[in-house]
Amino acid sequence: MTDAELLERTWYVPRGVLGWLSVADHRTIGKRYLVTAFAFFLFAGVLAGLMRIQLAVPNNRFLGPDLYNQIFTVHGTMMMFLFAVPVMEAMGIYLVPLMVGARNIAFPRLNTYSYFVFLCGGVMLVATMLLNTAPDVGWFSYVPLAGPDYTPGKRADFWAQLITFTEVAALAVAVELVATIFKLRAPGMTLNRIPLFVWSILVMSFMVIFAMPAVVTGSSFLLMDRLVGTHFYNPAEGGDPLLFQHLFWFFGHPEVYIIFIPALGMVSSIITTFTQRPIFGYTALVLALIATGFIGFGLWVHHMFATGLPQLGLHYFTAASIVIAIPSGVQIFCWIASLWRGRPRFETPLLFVIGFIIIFVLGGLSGVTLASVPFDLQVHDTYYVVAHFHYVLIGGAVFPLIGGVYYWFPKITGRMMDNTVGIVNFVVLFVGFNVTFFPMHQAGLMGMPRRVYTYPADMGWNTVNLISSLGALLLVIGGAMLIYNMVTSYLWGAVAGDNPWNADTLEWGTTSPPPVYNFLYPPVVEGRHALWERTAAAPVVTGGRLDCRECLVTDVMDGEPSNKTEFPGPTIWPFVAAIFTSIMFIGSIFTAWAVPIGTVPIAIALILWFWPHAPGHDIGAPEEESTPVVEARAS
Amino acid sequence: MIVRALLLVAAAAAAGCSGNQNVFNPAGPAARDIASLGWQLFIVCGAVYLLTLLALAWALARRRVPSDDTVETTASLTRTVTIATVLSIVILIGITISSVVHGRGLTSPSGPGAITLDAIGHQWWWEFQYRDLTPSDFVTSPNELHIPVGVPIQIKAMSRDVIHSFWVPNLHGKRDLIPGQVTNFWIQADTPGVYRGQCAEFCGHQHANMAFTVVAEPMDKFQQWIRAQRQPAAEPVNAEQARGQEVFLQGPCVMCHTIRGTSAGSRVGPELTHVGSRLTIAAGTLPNTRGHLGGWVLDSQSVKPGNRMPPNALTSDDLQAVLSYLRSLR
Amino acid sequence: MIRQRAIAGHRSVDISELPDNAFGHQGLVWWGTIGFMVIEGSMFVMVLITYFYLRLRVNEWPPSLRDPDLFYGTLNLIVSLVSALPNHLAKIAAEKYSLTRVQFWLVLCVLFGVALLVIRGFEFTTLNARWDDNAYGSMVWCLMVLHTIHLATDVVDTGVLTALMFTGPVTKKRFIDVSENGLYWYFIVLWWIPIYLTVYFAPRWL
Amino acid sequence: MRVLIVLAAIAAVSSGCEREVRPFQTLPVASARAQRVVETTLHPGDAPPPATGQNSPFRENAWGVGEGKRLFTYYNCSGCHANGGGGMGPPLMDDKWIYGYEPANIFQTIVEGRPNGMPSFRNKIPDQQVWMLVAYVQSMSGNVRYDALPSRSDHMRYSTPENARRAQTPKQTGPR
Repeated sequence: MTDAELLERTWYVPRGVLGWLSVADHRTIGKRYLVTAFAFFLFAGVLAGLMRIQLAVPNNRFLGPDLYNQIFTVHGTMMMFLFAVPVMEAMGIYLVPLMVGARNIAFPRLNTYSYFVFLCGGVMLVATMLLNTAPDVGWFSYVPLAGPDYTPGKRADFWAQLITFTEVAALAVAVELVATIFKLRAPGMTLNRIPLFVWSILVMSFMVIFAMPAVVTGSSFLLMDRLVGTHFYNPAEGGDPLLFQHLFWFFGHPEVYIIFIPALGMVSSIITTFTQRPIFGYTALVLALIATGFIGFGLWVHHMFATGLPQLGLHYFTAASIVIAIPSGVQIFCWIASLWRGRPRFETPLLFVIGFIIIFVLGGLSGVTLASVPFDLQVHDTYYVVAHFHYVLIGGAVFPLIGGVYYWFPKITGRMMDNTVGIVNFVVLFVGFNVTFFPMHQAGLMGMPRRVYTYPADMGWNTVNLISSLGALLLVIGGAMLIYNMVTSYLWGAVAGDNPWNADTLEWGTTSPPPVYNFLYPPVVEGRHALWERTAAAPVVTGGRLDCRECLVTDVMDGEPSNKTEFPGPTIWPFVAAIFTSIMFIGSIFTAWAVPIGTVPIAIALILWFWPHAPGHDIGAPEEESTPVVEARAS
Repeated sequence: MIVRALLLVAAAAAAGCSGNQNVFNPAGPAARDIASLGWQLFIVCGAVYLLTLLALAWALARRRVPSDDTVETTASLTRTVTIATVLSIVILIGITISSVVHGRGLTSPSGPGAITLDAIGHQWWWEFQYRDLTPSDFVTSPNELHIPVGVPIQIKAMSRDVIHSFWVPNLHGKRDLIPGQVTNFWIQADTPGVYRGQCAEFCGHQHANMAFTVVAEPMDKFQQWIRAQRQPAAEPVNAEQARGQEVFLQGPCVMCHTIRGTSAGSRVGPELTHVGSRLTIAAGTLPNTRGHLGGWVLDSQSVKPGNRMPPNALTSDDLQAVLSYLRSLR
Repeated sequence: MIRQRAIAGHRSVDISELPDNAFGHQGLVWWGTIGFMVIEGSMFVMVLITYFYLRLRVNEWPPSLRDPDLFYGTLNLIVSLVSALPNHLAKIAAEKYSLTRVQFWLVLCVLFGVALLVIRGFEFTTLNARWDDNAYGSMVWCLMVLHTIHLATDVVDTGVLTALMFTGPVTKKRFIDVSENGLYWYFIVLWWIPIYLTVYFAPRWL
Repeated sequence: MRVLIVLAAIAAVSSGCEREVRPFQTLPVASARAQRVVETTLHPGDAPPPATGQNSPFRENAWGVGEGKRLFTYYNCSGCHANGGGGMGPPLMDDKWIYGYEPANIFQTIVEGRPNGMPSFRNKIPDQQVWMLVAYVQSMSGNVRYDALPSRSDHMRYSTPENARRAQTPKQTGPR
């Protein structure tokens, strides 16, 4: 047998339904993550459309307050927790192992588990929306409104548990990515040769790890207050409503950067490829990413300027919020410099990056105005803020993401996306976006608060709102074009080949789509731009075992080969554990007993997950081959 | 984009001349201060945005020359980027200082506070209480805040249920009303007029319609108003009004509403002692006309779904009687 | 076992001689363990910060309640500190790949863990407030339950590992797991110190 | 697997919706009784009328029960019943019902009043709100669906919250 056949057999992707549920490789899970996240994106987008219909004209009776409040809550929650963060992590799951030259992501079974937990959480939220049981207290559900006294029933509990779902999933992925980036890099990939996208994913993972525990704490307190009558947020018994805001925003602000930093990595990759030059100021860009990651934790209070905290403190947070504009500025300048120096090829991915710069800079500048305490006191919680964060989130994250989709689609599917459709798609989205969200600045300055289900006719807000609603129509068309282009290209698109863009990073050094074992010979990196600097007699890693899922573990700093580890194969138990976890989470909305009782099956599933040769491992394995694999593992 | 940015400034300016509840239509020192800061910010940020876009356009459109890859080019680029960074740092420091300077005035009033009053947020209406040395002279004015012009008004704000936010854009930025806390702030109007305020923190079903009116008037007129408010409710002067009062006092109304001088003394809903004198009803949602009042009393839920006023099935002549009675409470 | 051979025209970095699964930060598993320790650690930090945040908002703490009884908490502290010893020895034995010693010390660790859980059970009965009495009670119960969950998790964990060491197959990887498990046990023990001080002495000293 | 999901969905539909609707206007305005002036708020006590079996429209509805709880404070029921613990008036969170535990009985008790101090709220509380109060009074002894029970309020803690109490099986005790 050739090496390829042996690897094919060892790294098999299991077949059959059970196989589908037990698959444990980063490409499959990454793709599922992407598709699922985009599905939630569409759902939340439809909800946004409904809101724009309601707000198109004053005193509209299309939606009542009850339904409208559910819709905007689910829209925000779903976009933040079920689309933005997971989709960025999905890109990391799929691309990082390829970019660092590994055969798989670290802890692949944990990866499977996290996907199914994420899926169950998302399905739960969609179900609540369809069953008129959706949370209706805003995506940061402030207490006491979200507390037991003012939101009877289970609506807010579903919000709190959705947080738990998504955080469990996100934290697991963050740990995998950190381990992958630190220990599974190809030999020779020293710290200063790590691709910028991988750097951004690393920073994002660390931010996830340090930010999310805060919101888990906050939402668990909320759940306990509602279910078992604790008093964390009850001012009459020594609790404090503001505590929730602190806990939430200590997570909530880094959250924005968790979403936005991987996008910056995509921008850098795309600019490098489409200028065919090394990016300008690699070190500066890396340091900027890290600085953003740190400062991002220092400015949560700028969401609470109106709560009457001590003035001096507020000014500190003004300063901090303004300081974070500096690393962003540095990156913008570096990208502009790269574009100036290089020879830009104006294809769809680069267009989206240019759109990103135009939109994001405006959003960033309106962010600077928001950081100023006095001005924020006026525009806080108005449509000005709505405009601002859509500029930074859609402009700053979704545009690069779509650019990234156009860029990496060939690698993932093996087929190119249509460039002409792509260009039109870009124009429609760009115009649609600005027509939708730019007028919101003015609506806010004219005194329109956010989260209003309707507004009086005599406030002068009618025109701006109508324009926004019309722009939303364009956005819908743009989204449809994107889907159309993805589907048609997937079916009939031009075959891509290994490296259609002549890009520099390792993922383009293997076939498109990559084989189950990623690289026939694990690559060795000789420069920052692995493929551009690859010599004819480029060294490769040899001596690795082909008959078991062995991977090379390298040193954190200089990427020197250090030792070898064997990855576990596919198994059903992560899926089972995820299902039991979900049952426990949802059950604990109704009774606290779900926690002690629910943990038992979870524990059993986990034990079988880790138990060598437990039944359920190697499901869907090619029969005749499955034996030697097991022997190899036992030896 | 640039064009649109300019359009915004223009539009905001245009709107600035008109438009109640407009941030750029200040009628008090605090709002004026913030508005001027806002203009500063817009001009500076606008300029920065313009420059960035120009740089981008140049970078994309310029003709490429062989010397692009030389070390010198890179060095000069590095210099440019460094300068740009330093410049933006300077600008940002400027913005910080300016916002701190503007911020100082907002915390404490410029002059001695003439009036001290409590602002209490309820789901979904406002209660303004004018304290006085003699408790009998306390005045409660739901959803309508009367203030004298030219003097700072000290406000002690609190909430009875969830978090609300007190916001009169023409006078000042917003301030949250947080249960279990008393927040002190101040507002001041310089030009007489009627300004609209609105709850700015999401507070449930009727957050959208939780508005109130601020009536800023010269001191003497204000004193007049408060003297009038101190009086107990007007007695019925004709048979229909008397009938209306009877219906009111025998009916469900007394369970929630107060009319000073009668047996109606519940503090659950807005006080109605001088309801006839108000500009709006239903928390700044409806003009205070007989028709709207009638519709509100009969079936408030179809006007503001989820609000706390129950539907009241009154026979038509009972309703007419109640209306004439309420309208007579001036 | 089949190894990948070098190919003509390419230099090759041969990894056949590299060890399987190094201990500590050289290995991969260590990073996973550390990752989750950091996550749970920041969770503990958040809850502790909350405790003191709420404490600073009131004058009387605990509000009109006697101070919590020290006996079981202190006993718990002592026992967990002692339990670090067999845990440490198990870790060392694992890093020496000595099966019998690992088996012996692991069993001892499990016994200690069970003992701690029993003590913790009594500890709950002697707390001075219910979780739904007031914010103080809520905080105390939150801290205790959070730590108990971690304790129980690691006891089960150690139990499973012990079973594996007896049933086999005992691969080198198992010894790595034992060593990482030891690391996690330190984490549990060390976190009990600040939580113990907060729950039992914050009411007395602050 | 798929079957389970479908079943779960159906179960959720049937239960979730009922619990979570916000029926701002359950009863058509006209259905309220016509006003009539009453001379006294006291009402001669008589045997509880036969239970009509009519149930509170808010029995299954968390929002309605919650509003009932709010009205219980608004209308100062606690003045006598002290948050259900009982004071001047009988406790409401126990299993003893003097004038009948059927929703119709409770409705009548509120509307007509009872001897020894329970005033009549005829014409004072619209039927819709009476039914909310009925649902809340039932919830105090755990006699509405479990997941619609109110939890703690944002006040000083007075007793275990409704959703933490042991449900009582109501007993008819008759007048003292």
